[in-house]
Amino acid sequence: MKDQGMSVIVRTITRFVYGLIIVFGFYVIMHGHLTPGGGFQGGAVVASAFALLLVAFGSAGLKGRINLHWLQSLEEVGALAFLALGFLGIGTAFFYNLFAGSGGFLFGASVPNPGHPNPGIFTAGGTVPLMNWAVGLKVMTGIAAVVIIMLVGSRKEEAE
Amino acid sequence: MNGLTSGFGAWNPIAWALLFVGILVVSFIVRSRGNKSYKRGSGQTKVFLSGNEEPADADALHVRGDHLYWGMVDGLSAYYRRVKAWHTGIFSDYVAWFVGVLAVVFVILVWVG
Amino acid sequence: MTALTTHAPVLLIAVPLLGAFAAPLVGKLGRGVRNTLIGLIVLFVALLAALLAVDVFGAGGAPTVYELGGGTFTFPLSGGQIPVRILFEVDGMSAFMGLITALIVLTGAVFSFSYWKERSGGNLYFSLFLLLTAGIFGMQLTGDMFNFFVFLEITSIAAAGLVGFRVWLKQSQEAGFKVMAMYTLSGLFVLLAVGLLYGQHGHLNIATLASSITGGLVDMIALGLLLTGLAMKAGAVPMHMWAPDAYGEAPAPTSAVLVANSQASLYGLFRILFTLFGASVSPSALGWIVIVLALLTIFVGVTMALIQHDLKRLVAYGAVSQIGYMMLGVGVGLAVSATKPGYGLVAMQGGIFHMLNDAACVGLLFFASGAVIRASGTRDLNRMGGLGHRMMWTSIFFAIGAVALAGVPPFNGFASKYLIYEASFKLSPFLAVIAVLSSILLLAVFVKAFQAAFLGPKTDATAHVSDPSVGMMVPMAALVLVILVFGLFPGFFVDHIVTPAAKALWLGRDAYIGAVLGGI
Amino acid sequence: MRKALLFVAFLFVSAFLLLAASELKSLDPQTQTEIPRFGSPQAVTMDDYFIDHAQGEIAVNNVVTAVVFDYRGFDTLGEATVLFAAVVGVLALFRRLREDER
Amino acid sequence: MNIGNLPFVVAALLVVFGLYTLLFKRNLIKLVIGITLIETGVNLFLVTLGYRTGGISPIYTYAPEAQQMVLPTPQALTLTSIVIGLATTALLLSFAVFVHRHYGTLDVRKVKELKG
Repeated sequence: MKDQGMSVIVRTITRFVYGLIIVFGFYVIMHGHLTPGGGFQGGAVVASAFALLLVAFGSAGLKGRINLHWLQSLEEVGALAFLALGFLGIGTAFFYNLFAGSGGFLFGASVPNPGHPNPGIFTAGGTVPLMNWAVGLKVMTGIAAVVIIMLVGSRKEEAE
Repeated sequence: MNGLTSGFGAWNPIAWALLFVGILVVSFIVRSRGNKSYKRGSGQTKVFLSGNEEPADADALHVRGDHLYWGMVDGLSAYYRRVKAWHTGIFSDYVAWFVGVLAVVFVILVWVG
Repeated sequence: MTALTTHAPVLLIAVPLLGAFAAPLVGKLGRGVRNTLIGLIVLFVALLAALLAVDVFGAGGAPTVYELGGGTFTFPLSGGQIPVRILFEVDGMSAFMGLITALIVLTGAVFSFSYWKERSGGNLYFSLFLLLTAGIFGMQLTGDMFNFFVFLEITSIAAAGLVGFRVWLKQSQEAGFKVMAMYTLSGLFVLLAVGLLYGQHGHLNIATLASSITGGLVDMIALGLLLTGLAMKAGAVPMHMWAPDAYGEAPAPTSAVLVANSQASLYGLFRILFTLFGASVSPSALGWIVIVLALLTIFVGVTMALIQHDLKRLVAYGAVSQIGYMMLGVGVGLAVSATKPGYGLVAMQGGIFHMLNDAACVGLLFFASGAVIRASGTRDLNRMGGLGHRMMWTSIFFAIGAVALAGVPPFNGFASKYLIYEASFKLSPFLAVIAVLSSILLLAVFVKAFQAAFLGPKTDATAHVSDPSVGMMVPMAALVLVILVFGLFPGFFVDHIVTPAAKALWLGRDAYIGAVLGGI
Repeated sequence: MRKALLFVAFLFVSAFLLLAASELKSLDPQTQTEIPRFGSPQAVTMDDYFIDHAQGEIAVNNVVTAVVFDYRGFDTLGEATVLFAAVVGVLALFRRLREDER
Repeated sequence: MNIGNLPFVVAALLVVFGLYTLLFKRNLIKLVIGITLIETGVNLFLVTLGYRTGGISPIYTYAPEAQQMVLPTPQALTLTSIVIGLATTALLLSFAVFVHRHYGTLDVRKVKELKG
């Protein structure tokens, strides 16, 4: 049977919601070093938007809209970026946090009177926010790719 | 240098190889002094299969895999029946053996320590 | 060069990861580019392992510490401090295992280039191959329990993906499911044990844990979980049933790497028994548990191999039985490690030397059987025959690997088994009897395989077969060379690399802890 | 018979696991007596180091993120590797085969 | 067996249930569910280890002053092991799909080509 997705109500609501889910996921990734969350959690949230699209519109409705090769390549790019961030500090040791507290332009700010609460400095943390972005990209594309492959593959099996 | 000493015995592969070569040389000498008066193609070089004729087709000459050692496997059939009963390819049994060993190890360790 | 040596432990893991992440992207540029990249990476990894071994064995196998993201502390720590970051701790045993893995991975990758030429999904195959490599190296080099679990899971997933890679064979899918489930089970129990140890002692570093473990009930149960889980991942009878499925159904070059994976989990088991719990549990009890598992593994493995009629499955059961010899040697050493007599060290030398010999011989046998199966188109020994006429070199290689693995002098298998026989005889003659008898049975097994596959008259069924291409012959020839060198000069290698490894495991517990915590 | 033995072994394992989970102890700082570990962990030097030094060393407010991405960043690399391996494995299983492989 | 550690015991109970599912259920999908049960129990056990009575989450952004925080390490370990569990579950389910494609059944007693 061709998988046409779910009813009009679900599809209409999905059209409204999935953008918001993606935006929220990016927010979680972006503020991973200040608020609860981080790359993995935000990436999972964004991937859940893909899964919602898949459930609502079905694999047939989504055909041609999501390019699996692009997802796979983006995931490898995210993994390579994470590894490169690890290699940045090889002068001292692997995974040495090069930018933290260095005062540089790249998240180099440091926290005033550490050990005490503060409103949160967005430009602090060194390589941690960058790693958040790399892992977030990797996780969102990876989970989305897994979900899409498994659904489409099993559909194909039923069709055969 | 190239030998092994375990404190009770010793093993030197180079010496072993030299001995092996020596034995080969002696055997060749013995062979060369043998009787040279037999003729190829005659009955003297015919394959002797306990009096039977040598089968014509080539496949009959080859002992297939499971036919080798069939007697030994048959003699050990009691053991093999038990051991084969373990190796049901069912995944649940794999986990069952794991849990059994885990229980035994737990009992031994808690009893010891 | 010194910088390379300093960072060798982490580069051994990071470089294969780089290759694994990049392989699917680079593969879009063509097979030649991809193979060049993979070959360079594997060569570099082998070079790094050699450098690390030279460095560590030059220092007599003393442990060296590498702090990931370091700069916080200098090691050994002064009093009161504790390690907070992930530490790599490399001593003689780790460097020795790294050598084994480098040998198998190098030959396996070169073999894969030709083996996987006319198959689909080569990029993904080599990506998984390098992921498995990185996981094995990580298990051998890390000094942190949770990090060990993470690498255990990496090897599990990559190995299962490789076992089930030939999706058009139904048995490979069944084997993939079984292997994945069993590996995941062992990994989860190891994680549960790590959680118990963390909850009791508040640390994850092996040295810190070893200094604070007292041997209470919780520690004992964590030890049981670790012991059983790692013994299953190493393929010890009666938890071995996944092993023949995995070795037999995986593509030929990866079967050898799977054996290296089992040896890595065996290394983890030894590290836990000797270093982590060496002082808190009576070693004789642990040693006899390992010895009993080893005897079962040796005997059941070899007797099951005798009745197989699938070539790769037969070799796989042979590999399972060889795992038992390593466990026997090290188990004898562990059982007597309270009062350290001379033959304990001999037993350790035998068991550890046999890891290297077994890796070379079993790798050679898997490669040769893969070539035979590829050429003859069948895996059933009952339908083979007469291949030796047209596959002369493959048959010679197979014969050399078989007699070496069965422990026929003057090959390397005998050199290590000789030490195991002598030392286990000193502990109890029964052990030596079982070991010798199983070696004879193993020789019988390979005589059966060789006779059924290679001997026999020329038939027109074997008219089209021929020796494999050069790309497959070169790794086999290299392993034959390794076997001959280790067989003819065992004393040299035992003195220079095996004894430091054995001593690092057998006597080096205080040094291992002291390298992190200072003289405590 | 085998099933009964299996069930006994299963009960043993379950009992030992539950016992181990319930036997986690820690010492009461005031009265040096053994109390259940839940709610009052004892060996917390490593975690207190993270809580005290995360802001100073890594300038990150979220201590868990500091641990995940800096102090134990290599675990995170391994975790990303595991996910990558799973994706590659699933892609390999569902890949399109060549004609001669069907 | 002291009642103060009840949360640990409950987490271990989840592991026991998962083990039971692995041992006595016959459907491959149910076996995967059992494995995920064990994994959930282990994660719960890990994250329960980090609790301090009255502790707040270890985040300094707008945190109340001078309030003790729960241990951060178990949360990091749990985060790692959750993602690992996701990966293993995905691969196991894919293998289950292919076993069903080849064998036409999900009964573990019928998936035994590799015996002996």
